[in-house]
Amino acid sequence: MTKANDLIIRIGGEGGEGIISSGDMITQAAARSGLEVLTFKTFPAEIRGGYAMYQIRFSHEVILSEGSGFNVLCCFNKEALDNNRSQIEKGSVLIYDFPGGDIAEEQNIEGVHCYPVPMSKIAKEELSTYRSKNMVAMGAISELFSIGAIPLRELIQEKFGKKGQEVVEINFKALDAGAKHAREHLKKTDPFQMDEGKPQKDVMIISGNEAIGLGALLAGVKYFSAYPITPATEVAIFLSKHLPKVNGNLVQAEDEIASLANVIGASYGGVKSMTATSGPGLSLMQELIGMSSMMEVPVVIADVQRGGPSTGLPTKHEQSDLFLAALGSHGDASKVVLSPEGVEDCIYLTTEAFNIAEQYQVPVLILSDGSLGFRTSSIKKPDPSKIKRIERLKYEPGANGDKPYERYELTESGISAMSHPGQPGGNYISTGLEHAPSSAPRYSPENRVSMTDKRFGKLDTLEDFVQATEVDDMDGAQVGVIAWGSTIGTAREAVKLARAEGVKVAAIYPKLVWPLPLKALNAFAKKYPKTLVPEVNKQGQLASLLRMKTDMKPISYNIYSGMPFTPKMILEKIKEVSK
Amino acid sequence: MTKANDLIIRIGGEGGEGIISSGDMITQAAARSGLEVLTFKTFPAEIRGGYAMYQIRFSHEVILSEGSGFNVLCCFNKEALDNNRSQIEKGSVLIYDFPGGDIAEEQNIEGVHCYPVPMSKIAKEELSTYRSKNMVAMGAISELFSIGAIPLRELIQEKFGKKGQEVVEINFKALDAGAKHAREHLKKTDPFQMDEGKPQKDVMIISGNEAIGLGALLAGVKYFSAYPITPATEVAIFLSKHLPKVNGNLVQAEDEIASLANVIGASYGGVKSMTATSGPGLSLMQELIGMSSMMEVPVVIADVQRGGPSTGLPTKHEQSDLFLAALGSHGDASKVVLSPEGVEDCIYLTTEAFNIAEQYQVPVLILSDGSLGFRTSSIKKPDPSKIKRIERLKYEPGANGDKPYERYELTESGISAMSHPGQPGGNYISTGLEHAPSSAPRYSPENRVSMTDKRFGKLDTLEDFVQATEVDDMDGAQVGVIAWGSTIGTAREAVKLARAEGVKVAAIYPKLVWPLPLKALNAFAKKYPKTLVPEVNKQGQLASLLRMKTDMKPISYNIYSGMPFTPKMILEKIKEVSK
Amino acid sequence: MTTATEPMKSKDYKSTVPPTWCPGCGDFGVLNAVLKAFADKTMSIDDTVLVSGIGCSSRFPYFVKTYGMHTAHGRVLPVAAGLKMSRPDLNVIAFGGDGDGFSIGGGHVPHVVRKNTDLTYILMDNSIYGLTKGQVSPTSQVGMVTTTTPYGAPDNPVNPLAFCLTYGATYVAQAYSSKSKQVQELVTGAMEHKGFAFVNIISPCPTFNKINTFDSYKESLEEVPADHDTSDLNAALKIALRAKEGKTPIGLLYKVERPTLVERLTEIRQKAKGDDNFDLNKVIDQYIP
Amino acid sequence: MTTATEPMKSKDYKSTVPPTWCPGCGDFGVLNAVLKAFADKTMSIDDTVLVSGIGCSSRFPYFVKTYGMHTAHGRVLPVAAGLKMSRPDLNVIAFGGDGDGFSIGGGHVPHVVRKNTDLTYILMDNSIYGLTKGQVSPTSQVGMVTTTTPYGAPDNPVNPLAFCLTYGATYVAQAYSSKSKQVQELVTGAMEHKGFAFVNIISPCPTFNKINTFDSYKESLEEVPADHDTSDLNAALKIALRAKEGKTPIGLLYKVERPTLVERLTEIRQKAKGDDNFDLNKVIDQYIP
Ligand SMILES: Cc1ncc(C[n+]2csc(CCOP(=O)(O)OP(=O)(O)O)c2C)c(N)n1
Ligand SMILES: Cc1ncc(C[n+]2csc(CCOP(=O)(O)OP(=O)(O)O)c2C)c(N)n1
Ligand code: SF4
Ligand code: SF4
Ligand SMILES: [Mg+2]
Ligand SMILES: [Mg+2]
Repeated sequence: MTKANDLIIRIGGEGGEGIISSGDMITQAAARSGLEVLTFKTFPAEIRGGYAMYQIRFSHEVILSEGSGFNVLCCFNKEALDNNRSQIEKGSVLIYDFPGGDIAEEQNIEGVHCYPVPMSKIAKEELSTYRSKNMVAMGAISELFSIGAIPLRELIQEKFGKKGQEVVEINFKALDAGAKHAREHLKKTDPFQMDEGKPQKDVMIISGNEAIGLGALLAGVKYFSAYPITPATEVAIFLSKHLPKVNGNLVQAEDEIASLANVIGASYGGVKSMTATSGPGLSLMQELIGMSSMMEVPVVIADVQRGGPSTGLPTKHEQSDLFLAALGSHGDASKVVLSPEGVEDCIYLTTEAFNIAEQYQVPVLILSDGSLGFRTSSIKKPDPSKIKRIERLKYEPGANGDKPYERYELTESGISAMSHPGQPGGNYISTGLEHAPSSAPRYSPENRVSMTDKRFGKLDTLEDFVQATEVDDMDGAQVGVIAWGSTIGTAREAVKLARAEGVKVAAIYPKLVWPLPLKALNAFAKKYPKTLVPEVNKQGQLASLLRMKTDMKPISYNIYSGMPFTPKMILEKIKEVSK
Repeated sequence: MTKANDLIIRIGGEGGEGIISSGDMITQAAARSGLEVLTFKTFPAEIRGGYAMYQIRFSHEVILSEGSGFNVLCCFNKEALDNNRSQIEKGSVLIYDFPGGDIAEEQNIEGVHCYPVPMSKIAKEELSTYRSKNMVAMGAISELFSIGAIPLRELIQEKFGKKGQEVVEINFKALDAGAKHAREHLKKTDPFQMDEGKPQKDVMIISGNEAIGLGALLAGVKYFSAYPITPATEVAIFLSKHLPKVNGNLVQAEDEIASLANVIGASYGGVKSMTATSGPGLSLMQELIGMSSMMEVPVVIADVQRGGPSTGLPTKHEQSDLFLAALGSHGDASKVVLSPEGVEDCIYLTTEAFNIAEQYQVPVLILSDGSLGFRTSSIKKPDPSKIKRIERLKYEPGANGDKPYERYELTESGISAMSHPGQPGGNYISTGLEHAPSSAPRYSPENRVSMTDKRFGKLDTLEDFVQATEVDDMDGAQVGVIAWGSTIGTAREAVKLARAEGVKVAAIYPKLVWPLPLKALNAFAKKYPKTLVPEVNKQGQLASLLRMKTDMKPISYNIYSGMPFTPKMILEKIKEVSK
Repeated sequence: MTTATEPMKSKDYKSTVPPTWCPGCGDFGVLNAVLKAFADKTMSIDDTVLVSGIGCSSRFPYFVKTYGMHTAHGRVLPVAAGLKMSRPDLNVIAFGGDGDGFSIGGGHVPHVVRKNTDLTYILMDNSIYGLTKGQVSPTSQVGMVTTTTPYGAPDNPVNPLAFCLTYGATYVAQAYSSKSKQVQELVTGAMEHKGFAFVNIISPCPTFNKINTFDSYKESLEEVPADHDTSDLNAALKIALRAKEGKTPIGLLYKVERPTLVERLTEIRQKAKGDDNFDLNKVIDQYIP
Repeated sequence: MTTATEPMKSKDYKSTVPPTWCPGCGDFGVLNAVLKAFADKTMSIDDTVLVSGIGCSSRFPYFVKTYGMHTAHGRVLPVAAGLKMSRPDLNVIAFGGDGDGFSIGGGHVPHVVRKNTDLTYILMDNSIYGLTKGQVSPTSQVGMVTTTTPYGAPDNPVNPLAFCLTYGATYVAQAYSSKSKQVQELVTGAMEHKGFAFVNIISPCPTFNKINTFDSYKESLEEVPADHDTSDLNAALKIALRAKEGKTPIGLLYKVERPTLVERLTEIRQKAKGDDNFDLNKVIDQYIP
């Protein structure tokens, strides 16, 4: 039996059935046993009912994306089976709740290894607690594919120990019952089996949202204010636990407008500050984003995108806030937008966001998305001592001699020293009105032009400063892929697959998405005139910005069904346009 | 002495010195005497103090723009003189408050006809009321350039009659004193003199903001809610007077979010509804604009642009909300943006906005701007009986037979019949969540795609429906000008001047600015590959959208000093790029 | 379709959409009682519009056969107000949660209330953010541990009853989800009331709020005294402030009459001699130079 | 630059920017009294930040030598709160108008107040929108004719004092621009107060409000009775509601102590054993599988 090196298990069932918690546990168990893991979850927008899905990819190598489809499908109920039936491929495995659940018939799908596991029945009849159904399933899965049996037990002990040994035992029993069923009643006909990996030191497992919070801590955030919203709330949840430990403050504000107002006040006071939200909140923040741009107050705003517009698809995947982030707010407002590709990026681009905000005294937006926010993956632990922290250019009392301090002094770089309240001689009025270098309101045409030029011009050096664009060249490539955000990982995998098939393809991955890194993009387009831009939105938002700012005529590949791309989808498109 | 056919008088002084009211009066007087008039005003952002300016252009022909500079400058104080000194051209006239005001010296500018008028002195000493200073100036102006002497007296009688004959007499006296001074102490050396025109029937004089209100009334608006903001408040002021007359309702809401929420509620109820705001308000409305797009509720939003971002230049000119209007709101939100070129357009594009909103069940934004909003001009009276009013496709109870009503039925045109509460069988829940044709929430990929396509696809026919693009062709033109909003009038004048100088230039004036009228634009760009886009913003917002959506590589001509273009500026640029 | 004249039973008002609430959610009780109130008053499903914001509670309109709007978080009142102003013939009832109403929507409440907007507003108060899975809400108690307040909530709660009384509401009541009869009566009273009627319904969230549970309310519930004068603002305020003592007053606190927004707008139209067939030339002629 | 230790005269606090207010504007009186209060308390210009929204009154910070922020319409309180939370060492004083505070900003007030945020909030109430040239404001009387209410305002006014009392403010006072001494005393009291202190200052707008004039207030002003117990919420509310009788109470209505936001956040940091040099590896290690 060949051992799989890359396995994708999808678990589907009703929201609230414990799918998330059991999925988390097997993920963690696998990571403990030295495997790389990456998860993908979708929830219904309702609290109860509706189809929820938890997918885990296990590998011995770095995992780039959710992957294409799944190798193993585990259905807790009929809805899960119905939802996924058309996606079950030959050679894959189907585990399903039978008999005793709501799936009425035994499944026999040609070419598919079908394993009935009476999860509900075992839970209800043998363990007399329906809630242990998911543990029964985990037991079977762990047994069938040799995934983290020992760590699973450890984790149960650790997690439920607090609730009493009784609870631990129930879970052990469920796990054993599932494993036993698999051993005794199922004939394994599939080829999937994961070797244990080498347990790694220096690995952590964390979600994209938590990683943003961690990045903020590493960057030195001291103030955070937000209003809950799916799928961004976990950034606040993470920081509400940890921020007070570094003597920082966090509040839940009355709305998103108040959050950003709080953050602007705190940053004016000299404290690194941040908020996190999703689309509806980002819409509400537009006026104050313009204000922070005008005041030149550093602020960091994480936007964990979801399906829009309006309430839209609150729990689904989309990359459709780029227009708003880059071009929103009335008037001409300068700002910076970054977009992370994966969980690790969520850490380092967030520290980068703070550094840019401080360096350029500008609002910096981080565009993550729902799948990435909820994705957990095994990543290398960051080393706090190695994180570069940049501080804003601060006014030095007395440095100017007798010259009065000018908050918005016109300098060559466009960056002016900022004073903080408490500093003698640094007094000024920060304002959203157009202002003179001194900060006093001034409406003269000359001043207006030079201040506008200052606010935009200071970002001219940004592309070199941030270096968040990666180019993957290939001689003779027919097509150059340009991907952003969490589509990058998927595109990387597609590029790898394409090359494996002999298709020549290059790629560029800009993580600074506004202002666009034009030097890198233009150089790329010169080498690969035919560019392909896959993105999860209707309007082709990055492709539009590329057309706007470069001479590229990219081929847009837009999907907007609420699901991310799979590597295969992009692969097929690469092949199609390479012809 | 040659008689001028086109005269521009600029009056400058301190805000609150009666510049506006006296300017309004002489404008009206001129219109009464059969002249075409167009005014241009700038105020300080403060209530008191600061430089205010009122400029009037008089002509016997249709006036396209504010014009380039002025022929006559009348300075009420030193600040006005200082602000304008560099713009005084040879051959023009300077009238100034001397002696007795704060201008210390007699002015002798080479080649300029300098007429000192001791306005303050006459007002204080002869009339013992400083407030009549402006009337003294009007008297002198009227006398010097033969503008509306008789109508001016009529207007004084009409306007001040209510306050008692005493007030009228004071004003008469002031007017006479100014005229007498001009007759007896000034030697007219300049060539400017306006013939009386032919008094026209069917002419009205109205501001751009009032014209938007009037357009709304003509379109059948029945509900209006807004929050005051410069320079948009006059739309609300106009409608607060007149809307109740047609049995409509108007409220001042607690903020812009509430205004748009009110409007959405009213329109859901079947009533034509509207709000008006400026940049900061438009930023705040972003979430609900997306909601109306998602709910497919017709709403009309007038945005009278001002200098941004943030509080910016609240009383200055800018065309910089186009990005926000077209691409704002999180997610992919379909909407329509129109932009009027002048006062008359403010009427008819507003009726058009209502028609589009009703026809396509979509939010429609009207981008006017501060200069246009405050501009008064003489225009042809609209004929209410000739206004085309389109009503939304309404659900007919029983029309579908036994088929249950589907609010978001997928139709070929993308437009679905809308029921109004009260209609039996039309019950549905309007929602910002993604929804099935029935309106029930539905998150499935297929439904998501078809609903998104519906919302965008229904606008495919818009370009033909609205016909708000004007092409001014010219064989052999080296350059094609593309202008939008109130820059159109200025561009028209520049094109006329250029052609008069033998420069071949074509032009296109899109008043539908989103989605762009691509058929017309592409045809234009094909004929005139070199395009010039003058606009008053930093980022070249229309030019950017053109790059995004067409293959044009327009030459951007961006100014952002808080002032509109003059025809001469555009003329020079046309000549430069025509080479 | 059934019209207002054919009496319907409470279940006839139920739509075919099954509620998405967790088993045991207090909102079920509210739904059932409201439907009974509808049946009681033989409300017309065609002339009634249920407007809501965003939250678990704001899913309410889907479960009823009337017209409805499920709007944006915090915007239920201004949307409902706009609808009512332009369509005073409709019964417009607003629904929402504590966060929707008093956190993000808190800026609209004073204005909709002071205008005495002709609306019924039914708030399902569970002292938690349900839909977003358990964050502190404006009615959560100080010290409450939630996902965003792991060290305990630092803020004193708002008092929806006292707020609405101070804003000038003309009908203010509080009810408890499980006391179905009273919910029904108070909602009926609210719908019959001329002007803004506010009914705060304590509606526990067993899933995320482990502090304010059905059990905990057993102790804190307290009927408005039978001899309470519902036209006495001060007395009503005193009852509202019982929350400070950990009590949960239920019953009708306040009811008075004063001109409503619809009435005042009608007066304005009358002053202006409003006329559907008004000749707009009369406006245009005012702008002849 | 002068520091807190060198006593300054009131005029020394004046910046070089001349006020942009109309002659006769009530805001001049407020400015002068506030500067006196600063001098009185020898406030440090470096450690004091004046934060404002948008409106005539919100121009206040420009005229004073301290630090300041002139923010967006309605956002003065959350900006000031964010600043105070992160820089509790500073004196943060918020300024604004009636529209700024109780119309567009009205959603922030309840929350900043209930948290007992350590701020002084000075509102210049002229019952009109000054900067936008004369529209109805939330404190305008019913029936008032303004540019947007030519047929008279349809809405009952808000009562800023009663609102703040109900929200849980711990210091509530009202003053009158021309009574300079009292303004100064009440502002001083507010600045000395621990927690949220609200001073509503009646500050007429002679340019646009022809109803609520200096003259009209002569009749309506009414000192808070000398024997009023400023710790009695009910009594304070009764005084606040005198506005309904057309009266304008001035003086200190309410003053109590309770934990402030800064204190509560400090407690949280203490619970978490907050440490500036906390080793973040301790957080990271929690996420080892
Ligand atoms: C602008 C915006 N911010 C945040 C959210 C996320 N959100 C949805 S419901 C909700 C709060 C729900 O609490 P509540 O209003 O009390 O209703 P409940 O679910 O408890 O019934 C929040 C914060 C949103 N939908 N829109
Ligand atoms: C979002 C937004 N909406 C509207 C405005 C316009 N605006 C500026 S000041 C103001 C109201 C001023 O009234 P108030 O707050 O009472 O201050 P006052 O001028 O009377 O002192 C308004 C509506 C704005 N600046 N921003
Ligand atoms: S989460 Fe709470 S409020 Fe929401 S449905 Fe479940 S029990 Fe009800
Ligand atoms: S308009 Fe009114 S509030 Fe504004 S400065 Fe003038 S008098 Fe004062
Ligand atoms: Mg709640
Ligand atoms: Mg005011």
